[in-house]
Amino acid sequence: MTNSINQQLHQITSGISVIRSSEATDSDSLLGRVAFYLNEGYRLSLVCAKPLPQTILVTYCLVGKNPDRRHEIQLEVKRERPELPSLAKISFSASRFEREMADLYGIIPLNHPLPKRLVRHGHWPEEWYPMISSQEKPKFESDRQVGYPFQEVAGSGIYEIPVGPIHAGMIEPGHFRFFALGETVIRLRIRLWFLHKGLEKLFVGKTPAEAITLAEKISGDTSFGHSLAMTMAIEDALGITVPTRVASARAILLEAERIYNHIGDIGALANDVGFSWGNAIALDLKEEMMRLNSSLTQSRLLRGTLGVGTVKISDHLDLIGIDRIASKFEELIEILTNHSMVRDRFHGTAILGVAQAKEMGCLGVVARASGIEVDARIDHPFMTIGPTASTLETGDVNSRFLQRVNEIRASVSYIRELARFLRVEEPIAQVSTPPRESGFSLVEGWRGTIAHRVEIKDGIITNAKIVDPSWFNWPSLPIAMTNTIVPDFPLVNKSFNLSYSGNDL
Amino acid sequence: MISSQITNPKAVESDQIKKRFDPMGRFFVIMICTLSALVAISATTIALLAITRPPWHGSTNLFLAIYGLKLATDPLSGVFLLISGSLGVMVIPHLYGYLRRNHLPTTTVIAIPIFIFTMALVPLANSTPTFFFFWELMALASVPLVAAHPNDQSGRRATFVYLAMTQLGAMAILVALAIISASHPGTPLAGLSALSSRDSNTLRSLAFLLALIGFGSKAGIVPFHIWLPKAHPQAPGPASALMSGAMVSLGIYGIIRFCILSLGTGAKWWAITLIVFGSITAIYGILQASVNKDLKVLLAYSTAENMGLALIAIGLFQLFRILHLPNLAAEALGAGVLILVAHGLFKGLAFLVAGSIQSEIGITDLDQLGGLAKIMPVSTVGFGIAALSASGLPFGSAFIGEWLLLQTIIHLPRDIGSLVLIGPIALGVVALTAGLSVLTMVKAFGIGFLGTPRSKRAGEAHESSTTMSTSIIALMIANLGLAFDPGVINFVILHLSESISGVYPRIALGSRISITTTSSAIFPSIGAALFIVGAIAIYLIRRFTASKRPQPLDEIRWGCGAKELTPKMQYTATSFAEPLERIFSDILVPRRDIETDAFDSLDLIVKRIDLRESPHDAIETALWNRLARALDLVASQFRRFHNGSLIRYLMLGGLGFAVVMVVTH
Amino acid sequence: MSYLSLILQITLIVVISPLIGQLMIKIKSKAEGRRGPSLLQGVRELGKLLKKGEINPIGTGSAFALAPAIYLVSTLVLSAIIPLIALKLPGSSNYDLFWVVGILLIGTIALGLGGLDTATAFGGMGASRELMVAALIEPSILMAIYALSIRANSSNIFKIVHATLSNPQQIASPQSALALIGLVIVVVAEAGRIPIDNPSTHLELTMIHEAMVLEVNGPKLAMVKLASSMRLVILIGLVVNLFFPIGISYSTSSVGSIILGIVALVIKVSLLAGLLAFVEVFLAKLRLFRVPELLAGSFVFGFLAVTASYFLPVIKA
Amino acid sequence: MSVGSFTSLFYFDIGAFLFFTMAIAWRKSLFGQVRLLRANAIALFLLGLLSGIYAKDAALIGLSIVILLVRAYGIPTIIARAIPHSGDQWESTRVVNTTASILIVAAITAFAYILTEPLVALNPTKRIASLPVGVSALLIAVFLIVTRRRIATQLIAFALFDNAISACAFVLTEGVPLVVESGALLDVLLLIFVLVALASNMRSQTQSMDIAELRELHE
Repeated sequence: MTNSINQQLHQITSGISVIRSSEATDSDSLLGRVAFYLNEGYRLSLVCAKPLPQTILVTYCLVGKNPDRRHEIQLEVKRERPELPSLAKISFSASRFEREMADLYGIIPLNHPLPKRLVRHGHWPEEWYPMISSQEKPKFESDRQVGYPFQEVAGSGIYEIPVGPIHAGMIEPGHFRFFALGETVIRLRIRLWFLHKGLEKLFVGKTPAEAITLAEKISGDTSFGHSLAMTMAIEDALGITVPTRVASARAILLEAERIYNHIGDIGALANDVGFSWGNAIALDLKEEMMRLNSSLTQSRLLRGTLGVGTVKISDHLDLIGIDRIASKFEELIEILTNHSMVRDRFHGTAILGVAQAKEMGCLGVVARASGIEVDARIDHPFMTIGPTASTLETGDVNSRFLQRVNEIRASVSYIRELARFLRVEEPIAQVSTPPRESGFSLVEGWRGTIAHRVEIKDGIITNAKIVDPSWFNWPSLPIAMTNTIVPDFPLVNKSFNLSYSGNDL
Repeated sequence: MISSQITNPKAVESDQIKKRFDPMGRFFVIMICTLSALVAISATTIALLAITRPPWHGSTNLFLAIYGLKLATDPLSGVFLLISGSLGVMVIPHLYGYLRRNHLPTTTVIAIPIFIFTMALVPLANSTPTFFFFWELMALASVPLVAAHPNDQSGRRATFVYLAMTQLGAMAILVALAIISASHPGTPLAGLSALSSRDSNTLRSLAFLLALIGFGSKAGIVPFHIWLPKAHPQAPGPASALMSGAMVSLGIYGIIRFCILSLGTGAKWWAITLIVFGSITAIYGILQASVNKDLKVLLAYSTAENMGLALIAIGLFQLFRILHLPNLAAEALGAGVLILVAHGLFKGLAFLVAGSIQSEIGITDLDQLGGLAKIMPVSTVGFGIAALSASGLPFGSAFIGEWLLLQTIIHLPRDIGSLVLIGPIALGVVALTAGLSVLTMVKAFGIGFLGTPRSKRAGEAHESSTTMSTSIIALMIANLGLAFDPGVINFVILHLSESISGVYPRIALGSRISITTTSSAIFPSIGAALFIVGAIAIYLIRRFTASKRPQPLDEIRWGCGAKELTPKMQYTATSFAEPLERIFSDILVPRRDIETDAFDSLDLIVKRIDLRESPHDAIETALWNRLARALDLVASQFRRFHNGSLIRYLMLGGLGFAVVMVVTH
Repeated sequence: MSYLSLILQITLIVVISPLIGQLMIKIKSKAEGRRGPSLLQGVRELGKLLKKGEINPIGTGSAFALAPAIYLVSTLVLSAIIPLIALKLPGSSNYDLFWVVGILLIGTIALGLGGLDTATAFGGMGASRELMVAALIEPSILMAIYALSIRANSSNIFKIVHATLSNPQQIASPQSALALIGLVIVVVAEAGRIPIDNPSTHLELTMIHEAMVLEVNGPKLAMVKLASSMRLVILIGLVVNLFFPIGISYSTSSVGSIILGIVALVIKVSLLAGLLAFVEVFLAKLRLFRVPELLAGSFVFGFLAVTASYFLPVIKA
Repeated sequence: MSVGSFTSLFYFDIGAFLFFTMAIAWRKSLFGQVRLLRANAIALFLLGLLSGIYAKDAALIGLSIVILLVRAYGIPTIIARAIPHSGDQWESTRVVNTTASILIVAAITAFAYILTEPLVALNPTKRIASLPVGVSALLIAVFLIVTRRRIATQLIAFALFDNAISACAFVLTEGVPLVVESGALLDVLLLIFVLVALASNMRSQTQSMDIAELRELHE
C-alpha cells in the first residue's frame, strides 16, 4: 500500500499559520512511518481511535516545531480481530497509548513489552470495552476485588507502602505503591484511573457550545486551558480564523490561569516543607489573582468565557493589580530562595534526568525544569507574539520550583505585551478555509501542552480525544522518586503537581 | 539445628522433619542435664562462700606435674563464679527441653557440662599455669558448642573463626602470663596484686597490652569481636546463653585480674586505653547490633556493646586507682560488676528466647519472624523484659549498672586537669550506646514479636515446651528482682570492693539505690508504684465512661482504601536499620546492590528488580580479611609444614607453652 | 499538704496542656495572618474523641491496645516527678534526671511498639523515625544533664533546681547558656515540633509521631493527644525551671506560695511556648537526614557546657 | 566594673565569639557565613572594649574600634564581593560533611583544652582560663581552611583565623601593641585582596566553582 500524503496550510489566527498533513498506512509500514517522523523531530502528541462499523480507525498525531507542523497517520484495524504492531520499541509514549487503547477499545498491541492493563478497572467484565460496546452497561460487581498486579521488587528486607487511593489530604484518587528499604525508595509504582468518567464518550453528540462548557470540567484547575483547546480544535475543524484581538484576550486569560495556579503550587511547596508562613503569603496572592480573574471574566476559575470564534472579557484589564501581585510575589520569592532550610529541602531532591524526560515525552513545567525546550506558546503559537522562553537544567524540585517562578515572571510581562492587542479593532471571526472532518489543537496550559482532537459532522461532535500533559508526565514521577527518601515524596509530588482528573477521562 | 544462614528453604524443611523424628535419647539428655546442674549448683555454692568467707586456697599435684593445681577463692573470683553458676542453674531446664527437641552432635552435647565445669574453674585458679590450663580447657570445651552444625558451610567457617580467635587470644595471654610469672615465679594470683610495680615499665606495658588483647578477644572487644556474631548463631540457644552471659564476662575477669590487679597501678595511659577500647567496642557493637537483622547476631553484637560498657567502668576504676580516688574507684568497679551481672541475666534470657525460636521455628531472621506475641506469649514477655533491660531503661536490670556508671562519670573531680575530658567523652559514648540500644531492642522486639508473621513458618509456630518456659520465667524473675531490688547483690559489691580497694563504696544498694555522698538516688519501686496508680486511674476512668460510648468495633486496619494489607506491607528489620546505615555510613560502610532487568536502556519499562542487601562487619572486612589474605600469602610458602589439623595446632600451642614455662622458670 | 501539691501539679499539667497546645496554634495562625481556632478547641477535640466508640484494628495485639495507656501513664508519672510548682514533692529525693529521661523514653517506646504492632507500613515507619530521633537525642540530653549536675553536684532534679534558686548568678554563665541551647533543641526534637517533625501535617509519608499513631482512634487517640501535649508542657516546664526557677514554691507548707508557684509556671510556660510557636513560623521542616546535624549540634552545645563547667573557674559575685 | 562582673561578661563574650566561629562551620549559605563573621568580629570588638574599660586603657578602646571598623565592616564586605551574586551562594560540597564537621569542631575544642593546659597552669587567672576558647577558634579556622572548597569560605576562615589570634592576644595580655596589631591587619588585607583577585580570576575561567555539587543530591 502506498502512502498518499496530503499537505495544506491553515490559519489559526490572522497571521499565524500551520502546515498540516495526513496519510493512511497499513500495519506493516506503520512502524517505519512513525519512526520516520520521530527522526524528523516530530513528537507523538496524541493517539486516538474511532470505532467504525467494520473497523476501528486509529490516528497517530505527530507534531513538529519550527515551523509548526502537524501530521496525522491513520490506520484501520478490523473490528473482529483488532491488532496493531506495538511502537514501544521506538516510543515510550506510544506504548502507553497502546495500553490505553487495548483497555478501552480492545485493540491488542502485538509484541508489547508490558501488556498489562492501564486504564481498565479490575471489576470490568472481561470482554467489555467501554468505548466500543454499543450494548447496555454491564452489571458491575462492586465487591469483586481484583488487586492490581504491581511488579514487586525482589529481595529480603523490602517493604511496601500502600498509599491511596484515599488520601489524608483532599486530593483525587491515586494509589502509590512504594517499594522501599527503610527511608529509601527503591521503586515507586503508581496506579491511577480510579474514576473513569467516560468523558471522551460524553463529548460525542454534543454541539460545539456544549462541548466547550464540558471541556471546562476536564480538570478543574485547567478550566480555561482545556476549554480553549476544545474551542480551538472545533474552530480548526470548522476552518474558522479568529481575529488577533480575540487571540490576545485568550492568551491573556491563559496566562492568568497559569499565574494563579503556579502561585498556588509555590505556596504548596512551601507548605510541604513545613514552611507555613510562605504558604500563607502565597495563598493570599492566589486569592488576589483569582479576584482579578473574577473582575476580568465574572468567574474566579475563568469559566464560561469561550465560544466558537469569540471570547468574553471585561474591557478593563487591571494591569496595576497584576503589577501589585508581581511585586508581592517577588517578596515571597525573596523569602523562599534565601531560606536555607527551604533551599535544603528543594535542592537536589528527586532529579529527573534530561534523557529520561525526553524519552518519556514530558511536557510543560516538568520538562522545562529538566532542560527540554517544549512550549506550545512558542512551538505551536496562536498569537503573533510569544513569551520569553526559559528552561532550567537540573531537574530537581528546586528547578521545578524556579521554573514556576520564572514562568510567572514571564507571564506577567507577556500579559503587559498582549494588553495592547486588546485594543486592535478587527473584523469578527470568519471561516477562512473549508470545514474538514477533524480538528486538532495544541494549547500550552499551565501544566503543559494540552492536545485536543475532535471530529465534527453536521455541527455535532462525533469523536473526541483529550490528552492532558499529565498523561505524559505521570510516568516521570516514579523515575524521579527512585533513590529519593520516602518523606520527600509529598514535596516531590507537589513539585510535579500532575492532574488526576485530566489524566483519568 | 537449623541455622539462619541456610538459604535453601527445602533443605531447611527436610531438616525440620528429620529433627522432629530423631530426638536424642531421654536417658542421655537427663544424664547430661543432671551433670550440668550439679556443676552449676556447686559453682553457685562455692561462689557464695567465696564472696562472704575469707579467702581460701589450696593446691594439689594431681594434674600439672611441674606446678601442681592451685586453687583459691576471693570475692573477685566469687563474683564471676556466681555469674556463671547461677546462670548455669537457670539455663538447665531450657537445655533439657532444647536437647529433647533438637538433634545435636554428641560431642556438642557432651561438651556442655564440661564447658560449665571449666568456666567455674577459671576464676578459681590461683597460679598462672593453673589459670592458663583451665582457660585453654574452657576454650576447647566451647569449640564443640559452636561446631553444632558441622555440615553447614557457615557453621564450619564460624568454628574456624572462633578457634582462630580463641587461639590467638590464648597465645597473647600465654606470653602475658609468662612475663608476669617470670618476675614473680610461683606467686599465687590472689597475692600478685601491687607486687609488680617494681618491674620494668616496658615489659609491664607489653604484658598489659598482650593481656588486654588476649582477654579482650574473649570478651569480644573490637577488633577482636568478629567471632561473636559468627559463633552465637551456630551454638544452640542455651549454649549461647552461657557463652554470652558467662564465658564472655570471664574475659573481663581476666582483664581485672591481670591487667589491673596483677600488673599493679600502672600508667595513666593504661586506664585511658581501657576506656578507649571500651568506648569503641560499645559504640561499634551497638551500631552493628542495630543494623543486623538476625536475632542471634544482633544479640551477639549487643554482647560486645555491654562488654564495652563494662570495660569503660573497669577503665575508670583503673584511672581512679591511679589518681588515688579509692571511693570513686570502688563505685566504678561496682558499676562494672553490676553491668556484668545484669548482662548475664538479661542476655541469658534473650538467648534462651532466641533458642526457643530457633528450636520451634528454625529461623532467627527478624525479617521472616513477626507476630510471635500471639503464639509464643511466655517467650514474648521474656524477650520483652530482656529487651527492656538491654535498653538500659528504668525497670530493667541493666539500668542500675549504667546509672552508677553515669554517676561515676558526672562526679569526676575538677582538679585532675585535662583528664576531666574523659567525663564528657565517656558520657557521650554511654549515652549514644544507650540511645542506640533502645532502638535496637525496639527493633528486635517490635519486628520479631509484634505485628503479623512475615513467613509461613513463623505463623505456624507454637510456644516452646514447659521446661523451656520454666527457664525463661526463672530468668524473668531474676531480672525483675535485680531491677527492683539490687540489694540482693549488695554483699557482692561490698565484699569485692573491700577486698580490692580496702574501702567500702559509697553505693547504697537496696530497693532505693543511692550514692551516699552525693544525694543522687533512684527508687525503681516508687516509679513502678506511680505507674500502677496511674494505670488504675486510667482504667477506672475508662470503665466509668465506657457506658457513654458506642460499643467497640473490630475493623480492618487503614489501608488507604485498599481492602487488604499483606505482611509485606509491614516494616522490616532491614528497613529499621537503613536510616542508621545512612547516618553512620562512614563506620558501617553499607553494601547494597540493585539489579534491574529493563526493556529499554533508560529503565523506563522494567521487568524485574532485585535488591541484595548484604550486612557485613566493616572491621572484619577492612582488618581481618586483609590480614588473612596477607597471612595466606605467607602461609602458602610454608604450606608443606602443616596440614591444618586441629591436633597439630594444639600440639604446637602446647609446645610453645612448655617452652615458655621452662624458660621463665 | 505535699501530697496535695503533687495532685495540684498533675492536675495543672493535665488542664493547661491542651490550652498551651492551642495557644501555640493560635500564635502561629496570628503570625501568618489567620484568625486561628479558639483556645478551647483542643479541649473540645478531646471531648469529642472521648465520646467516640473504639475501633480495634483486626490483627493488632495487646501491645497496640496498651500503648496509648502506657504513653499517658508515663507522662502522668513524669508530671509527678519533676519540680514544676514546688521544690518539695513526695519522694523528691529519689527523682534523678537520668531516671526522668528513662521514663520519657518508656513512653516513646510504648508508642513505637504500638505502631509496630499494627503491622502497617506507616506504624513501622513512624516508629523507626521516632526511635531514630530518640536514640540520637539521648547523647544531647544526657550531656545537658551532666552540665547541670556539675553545678549542683547531683543529678537529682530537685537539687539542681534548688541549687539554681539559691545561687542565681550561676545562670548567667556561658556553660548555662550552652546547656540551655542544647536543651531547647532537645525539647523541640522530643516534642516533635518543627524543624524536626510537623505536628500539623496530614501527609502520612512525612509524619513521624502522627504516623506511629495512625491506627489509634477514639478515646485512645484522646489519651495520645493529651499525653503529647502534656509532654510538651512538661518539657518546657522542666527547662524553664532548670534555668529560671523564679516563683517556684520552696516548700509545700504555705498555700500562698503554691498558688504563686502555679501562676509562675503557667506564665513561664505560656511565654516559652509562645516564643517557640512564633519562631516556628519562620522555620521549615528539616530533611529527615539533616536532623542528625541538628542533634549533633545540640550534643556539641552540651559537650561545651560540660567542658566549660570544668575549665572555667566558678564565678562568685 | 567589678572583677566578678567583668569576668562574667568576658566569659560570655568569648563564648559568643566561639559560638559564631562554630556556627560558620555549620552554616551553608555563604552570605550567612559572612554575617556570622561580622558577628564574630563584633564579639572580638566587645572583648577589646571590655578589657579596655576594665583596665581604663584608652589605647585598647581605640584599638577595638579599629577592629570594629576593619574586621566587622571592612573585611566581611570585601569577602561578600567574592561571592557570586547571581550564581550559587551556597556551600553544598564539603570535604567533611556537616555532622562530622560539627563533631570534629567539638573534638577540636576538647583538644584545645588539653593543648593549653600547661599554659593556663602557669598563670591560673580567671581570664587566662578562657584561653582554650581562643585557641579552639584558631584551630577551627584552620580546620575550615583545610576542608572547605569554596574560595569565599576559605577567605572567611582566614579572617576568622586572624580574629582568633587577636582574641588569644586579648586573653593573654591586656591587649597587643597597636603597631603589631595594625601590621597584622594590613597583612590580612593584602592577602585578602590577592585572594579576591584570584577568586574572580578563577570564576571567569571556570563558570562553576563548585563542580562536584551534584554529589550532594543523593543524601
